Amino acid sequence: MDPVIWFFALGIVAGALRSDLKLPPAIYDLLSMLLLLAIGLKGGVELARNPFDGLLVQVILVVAMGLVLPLLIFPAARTLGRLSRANAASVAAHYGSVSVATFAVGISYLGGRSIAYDSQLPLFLVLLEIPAIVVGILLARGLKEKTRWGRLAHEMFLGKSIVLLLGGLVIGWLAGPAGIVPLEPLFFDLFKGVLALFLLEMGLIAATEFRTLRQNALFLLAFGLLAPLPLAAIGALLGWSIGLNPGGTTLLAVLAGSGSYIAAPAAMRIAVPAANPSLPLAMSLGVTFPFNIFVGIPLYLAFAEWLHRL
Amino acid sequence: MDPVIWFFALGIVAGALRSDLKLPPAIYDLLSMLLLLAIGLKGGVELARNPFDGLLVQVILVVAMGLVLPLLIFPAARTLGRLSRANAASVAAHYGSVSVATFAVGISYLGGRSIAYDSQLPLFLVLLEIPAIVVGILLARGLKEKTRWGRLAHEMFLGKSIVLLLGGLVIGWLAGPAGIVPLEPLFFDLFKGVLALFLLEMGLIAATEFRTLRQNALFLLAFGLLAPLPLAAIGALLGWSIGLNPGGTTLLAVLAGSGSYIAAPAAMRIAVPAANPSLPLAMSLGVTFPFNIFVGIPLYLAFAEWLHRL
Amino acid sequence: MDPVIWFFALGIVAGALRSDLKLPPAIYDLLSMLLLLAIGLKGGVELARNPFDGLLVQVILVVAMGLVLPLLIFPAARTLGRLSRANAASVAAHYGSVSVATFAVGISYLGGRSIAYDSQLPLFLVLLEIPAIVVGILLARGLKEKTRWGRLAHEMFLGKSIVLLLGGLVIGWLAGPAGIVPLEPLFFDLFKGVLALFLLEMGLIAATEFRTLRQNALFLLAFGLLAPLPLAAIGALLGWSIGLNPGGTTLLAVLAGSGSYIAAPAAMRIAVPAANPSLPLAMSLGVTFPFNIFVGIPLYLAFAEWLHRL
Amino acid sequence: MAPEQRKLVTIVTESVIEIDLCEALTDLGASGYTVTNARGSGSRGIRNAGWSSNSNIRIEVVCDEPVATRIAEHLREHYYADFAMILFESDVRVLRPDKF
Amino acid sequence: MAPEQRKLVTIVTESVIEIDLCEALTDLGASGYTVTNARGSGSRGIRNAGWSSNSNIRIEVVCDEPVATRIAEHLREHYYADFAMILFESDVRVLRPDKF
Amino acid sequence: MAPEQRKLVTIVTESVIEIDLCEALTDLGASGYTVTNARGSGSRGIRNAGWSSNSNIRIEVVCDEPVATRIAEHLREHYYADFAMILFESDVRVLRPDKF
Ligand SMILES: Nc1ncnc2c1ncn2[C@@H]1O[C@H](COP(=O)(O)O)[C@@H](O)[C@H]1O
Ligand SMILES: Nc1ncnc2c1ncn2[C@@H]1O[C@H](COP(=O)(O)O)[C@@H](O)[C@H]1O
Ligand SMILES: Nc1ncnc2c1ncn2[C@@H]1O[C@H](COP(=O)(O)O)[C@@H](O)[C@H]1O
Ligand code: NA
Ligand code: NA
Ligand code: NA
Repeated sequence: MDPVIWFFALGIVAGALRSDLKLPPAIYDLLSMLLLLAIGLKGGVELARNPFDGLLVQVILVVAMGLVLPLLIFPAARTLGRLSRANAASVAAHYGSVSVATFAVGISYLGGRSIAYDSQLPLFLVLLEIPAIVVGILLARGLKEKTRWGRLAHEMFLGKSIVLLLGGLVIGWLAGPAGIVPLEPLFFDLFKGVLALFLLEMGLIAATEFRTLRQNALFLLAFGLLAPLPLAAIGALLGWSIGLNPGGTTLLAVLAGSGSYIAAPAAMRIAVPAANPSLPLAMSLGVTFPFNIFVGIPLYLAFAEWLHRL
Repeated sequence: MDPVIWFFALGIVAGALRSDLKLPPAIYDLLSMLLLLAIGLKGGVELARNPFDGLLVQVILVVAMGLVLPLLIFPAARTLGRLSRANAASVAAHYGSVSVATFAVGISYLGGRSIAYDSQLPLFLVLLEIPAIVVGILLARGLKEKTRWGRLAHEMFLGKSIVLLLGGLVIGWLAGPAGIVPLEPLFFDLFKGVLALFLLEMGLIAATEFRTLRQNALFLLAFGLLAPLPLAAIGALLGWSIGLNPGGTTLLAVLAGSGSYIAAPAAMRIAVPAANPSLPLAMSLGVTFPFNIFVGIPLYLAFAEWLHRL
Repeated sequence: MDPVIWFFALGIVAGALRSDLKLPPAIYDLLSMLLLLAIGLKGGVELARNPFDGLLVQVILVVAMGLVLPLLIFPAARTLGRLSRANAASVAAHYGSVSVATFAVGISYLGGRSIAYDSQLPLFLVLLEIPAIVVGILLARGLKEKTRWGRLAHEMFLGKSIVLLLGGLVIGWLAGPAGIVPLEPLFFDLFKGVLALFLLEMGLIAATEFRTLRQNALFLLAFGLLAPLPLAAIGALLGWSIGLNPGGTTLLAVLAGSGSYIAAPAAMRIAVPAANPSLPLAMSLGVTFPFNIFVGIPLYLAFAEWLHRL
Repeated sequence: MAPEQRKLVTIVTESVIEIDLCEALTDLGASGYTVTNARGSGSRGIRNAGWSSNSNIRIEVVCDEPVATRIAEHLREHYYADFAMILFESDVRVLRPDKF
Repeated sequence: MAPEQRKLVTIVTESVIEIDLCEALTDLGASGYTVTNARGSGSRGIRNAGWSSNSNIRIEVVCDEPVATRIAEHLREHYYADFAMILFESDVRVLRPDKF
Repeated sequence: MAPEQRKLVTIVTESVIEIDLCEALTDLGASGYTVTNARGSGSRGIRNAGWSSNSNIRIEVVCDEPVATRIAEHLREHYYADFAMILFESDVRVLRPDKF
C-alpha cells in the first residue's frame, strides 16, 4: 500500500485519541499550496509535451458532468436522508465538486505502479471544482435576486485552489519539460513527502469532523460510503467514452467520486448560510475521503482497466 | 566539524547580540515535526531491514535506566545545588529524559563519518522520554492523590513527540526500504538542512535561556557542564553491555547525557507548577545542549569505541 | 524566460484581480530566510574555493558606491519629483540600498545560462545594504543629536538579512565545498522552487503596493522605470573596472539598479517617520522590481558582456 | 484635546465571513476596524482553528453610539441565525474623537 | 431584545495551561470562551512567544457576575502563585443575554 | 483581596515600532503589557498583515490613571502624527492591584 496513506491513518489515530498533535494553520496553507501548484505544473508540462486535439469536446462533457452530478445527488439526499433543502443542496454541491487531496493520492497511487494518465486531467480537476457549487446554490435558493453572484463568482473563480491549479498549469505549459527542471526538486521530488504531511493533518481533521457526525449518523455514514461508487462509475464511464487512457479514466472516477472540502465549504457558507457546514464536511472528510483512499482508488483502477479491456 | 553545528553557533551569536532574527513559531513546529518523523521513519526502515531478537530484554533495561537516572540526579541537585524539592525533581525529570535535537545531531555526526548504529535506537529514544518524567513527578509530589495521572498520561503519551516518533517508526517499518523511497527526498535528503535551520532557532532560544541563569548561576553552569559526563557514561556502559554496536552505544550515551526540553517542560509545568520552569531549561538548553553538540558527542563516540575495543 | 518569473506574474495577476490567495506571514519569513541563507552559503563556499587578493580595495570601492548613489538620487527626487525632503531622502535610501530578491533572480538567470559570477558578490550584497540607508537618514535629518544611532545601528546591522547573509557566508566558508554537500538538498537544490514561491508572494504584494501609487503617479512610475538604468550602469562600470567577470559585473549592476524593500523600509520608518513609507515601496516593489526581472537583468548582462568585449 | 466617550463593539465569529463583514462595517459607518485570529468555544461547539473552515476572528470597532446600534442590527439580521457569533459592547475613551 | 449587562473576564497567561484552563472555565459555568495567541511582559519577565514554552494566551469570557467571581476564585487558588498570569474584569452589554 | 479599579489602555499600531513602543511603555511606568498580532483598516488605509511592513499589533496595558495619561501623552507626542495608530482607554477591575 502507498505509504502516504499510513500518514492519514496516523492522523486519524492521533486525532481519535485526542493527541495535541496539530499542524499550524500556516503549514497547512503551505502544504496545500505546494500540492496545488505541483499538480498544476505537472499537468502543464504534460500538456506542453503532448498537445492533443478534441479538447473542446472533452471540456464540454466534463463540465456537463459537473452540472449533472449534483442534480442526481440532491434528490437522494433530500428523500433518503430527509435533509432540509439547504442541507441537501449543500451535500450535492460538495459531492458534485471535487477533492484535490483525493486526486493527489490517486496520482501518487498511479505513480507507484507506473501507470500513465492523460495530461488534461489536472485541467479537468479545475473545471469540475465550480459547476456543482453553482448548481448547489441554485438548488438551495432558486433564482432569487438576493444571491450576490458577483461576490460569489469572485470567491469561487479567484479562490486559492483555482488560481494555483490554473496558474501552475499555465506556467508548466510555458516552461515545458526542459524549463521545469530547476523547479522539480521542490514541486516534484518532494511531492510525496508533502502529500504525506498533508494527509497527516487531514487525518487529524477527519477525526474531529467524524465526531460531529451525530444526528442522522446512520444515513450520513451510509451516504458517505455508498455515494462514491455510483458517482465514480459515472466518471469512469465518461472518461472511457471520451477516450482517456486507464490512468486518466481512474482519475476522472476519483474526481467524480470524491467530495470537495476546500472550495465548496467556503462558497456554501457564504451563499447558503442556513446549511449546516459540518454535515457535508463530516461526510466528505470523515467518511468518503478515507473510503476513497483506502478502498475506492484501487477499485476505480480495476474498473477502469476492466472497461478498457472491453 | 559538522556544519549544522555552525548554525547553532550563529543562533547563539545572533541571540546574544539581540538580533531581531526569529523563526516564526509555525516554522519551529514544522521543523521539529520533520525531524521527529524523519528519525522515526529511519528507525522503522532499519527495523524492517534488520529484525532482531532479544528486543524485550533491551527494552526493559533501557526503561529501567530511564527510571534510575532521575533517582541519581535528584539528590545531587538537592544537596549540591541546594534546590527546593520541586526544582530538584524538575531537574531530575529533565535530565533523566532525553533531547531529540541532541539525538539528531548525534545521528548527523555518525552519518558524517559513516558509522552505523543499531536500528532500535529511535525506539529507545521513545522509551526514554517518559519514565524519568514520571519519577520526577513522584519525587516532587509523592503519591498524593491530587496528581491527575490520567490527564498527565494523556499529555505525555499523546504529546507530539511520542506520536510522531512512534508513528514514523511504524510507518517506516510498514513501508520498508522499498516503500520509503518516494518519501526520501523530504524526510531523508533534507534532514541535515532541516536540522541546520532547527539548530539556528535552538541557538536563538539558548541565548535567551542562558540569560535567565542568574540565581545559582555557578551551580547551574557546573551541573549543566558536568552532569552529562557521568550520565552519558552510564548510557554507554548499558549500550555496550546489551550488545549495541559502537554507533548505537554512542547514541545511547547521547540520550542518557542529554536533557529534555520539549516533553519534560510541558509535563512538569502542569504536574509540578511550583518548580521554576526556566531553571532546568536554561541548564539543558543553554549549557548542556551546546556542551553535548560541541564536545560531548565526539567524546561519547571515543568512549564507545574504546569500550568496544576492550 | 526563467520560469520563476512567471510566478511573479501569477502573483501580480492574482493580486490585481483581488484573489484571496495569500502566503501566511510565517511562510514568507521561512522563504526569505532560506533565500538569504542560500545566497550566503553559496558565496561562502565559492570564497573557500577561490580565495582572491585585492578584496580590500574592492570592498572600499563598493561601499563608496553605496554612499554615493543616494547622493545622486536625492536631488533628482527632490527637484524632478517635487518630493518633500523626508520623502526624497527615503527614496534615496531605498534605491541606494539593494534588493535581495532581484539579486536572487539575477543568480537564477545567470545559472540558467551557465554564466559564472565572482564569489565575492554575496559579500557586496551585504556591504551595499546599509551605507545608503545611513546617507538617507542624514539627508533627511541632518546631524541632529536626536537620531538614536545606537538603536538604528542595532536595527540595521543585526537585522535579519545581514545576520543570515553574513552567517551563511561564514558557515559556507568554514564548511567548504565538501562540508556543504549534506546541506545542498535544502539550500541549493530547492533554491529555484523557493524563489518561485517567494516571487509569487512578491507579485501579490507588488500588486497591492502598485495600487497605492496615486499621488505623483506619473513621476513615480517614470522614476521607478528609468532610475534603474543609470544606477545599474554605474554598478556595471564599477564592476568592470574592479575586474569582475561578466557575471559579477551583471550582478553588481543588478544591485545598484534595484531598490531595497526589507532593510530600508524598516530603518527609515523608525529613523524618518515623516517619510511616507508606501511611496518608495510602491516604486521599488511595484515598478522597479518587475522592470528589473523582466527587462533589466537581460539588459545589464548584455551591457556587461559588451563592456568585457571592449 | 480632552478624551471623549465612544463605544467599543467586539465581535467574535467565523473567519469565513471576514471579507463580507469588514465591507459591511465600513458601509455602516465605522471609520475602521481591527481583526485578530482567534479560537474558542460556544453554543456552536469548539472552533479550534486547526484549519480555515474552523477558525474564528475577533473584530473590534471603535465608533459612536448610532454606528454601534446599526452594527448590532445588521449582524442580528444577517448573521445571528446561521453563524457562530457573539457581540458585545463597552464604553471607551478615545484620544482623537474626530477619527471615530 | 434590549442589550443586557454582563461581565467580560480577560485572562493573560502561559499557553501551556490552555487545555486545563478552558476545561475549568466550562466547568465553572462559562457558556464559552475566546482564545488568541499573545506575547508580553510582566512580573515574570518577558514572554515573547519564540517557542511554545514561552508564549502567552489571552482568554476572554463573557459571563454573569457569579461566574466571573467563581473564575477569579478558581484562578487565584490554582494558578496565581505559580503561573505568569493576570486577570481583569470589565462591564459589557450583550445582545443575546440568554446565551451567556 | 477586593478587586480594585485600574485603566486598560489599548493601542493598535504598526508592528514596526513594537520594540521601541514596548520599551517606552516600561519606561513610562507600566508594570507589563500584552501584544497580539492584528490587521485592520483605518484612516491610513488597509493594513492586512500580508508581510511585516504592512501588519499591525494590538497592545494592552493595565495601569493606574497617571500611567495611562503619561502613555497617551507620549504617544501623542511621538507617534500620532506619523504612524497608523489608535488608542482607547476603559475601566477594568483587577484582582491583584499591587501588580499594576
Ligand atoms: N461566553 C463566551 N465568552 C467568550 N467568547 C465566547 C462566548 N461564547 C462564545 N464565544 C466565542 O464566540 C464564538 C461563537 O460563539 P457561538 O455562536 O456561541 O458558538 C465561539 O467560538 C467563541 O470564540
Ligand atoms: N500591566 C500589564 N498590562 C498588560 N498585560 C500585562 C501586564 N502585566 C502582565 N501582563 C501580561 O500577563 C502576562 C503574565 O504576567 P506576569 O504574571 O506579571 O508575568 C505577561 O506576560 C503579560 O502578557
Ligand atoms: N474605528 C476603529 N475601530 C477599530 N480599530 C481601528 C479603527 N480605526 C483604526 N483602527 C485600527 O488602527 C489601525 C491604525 O489606524 P489609522 O491610523 O486610522 O490607520 C488600523 O489599521 C486599524 O487596525
Ligand atoms: Na465529486
Ligand atoms: Na538524559
Ligand atoms: Na540600488
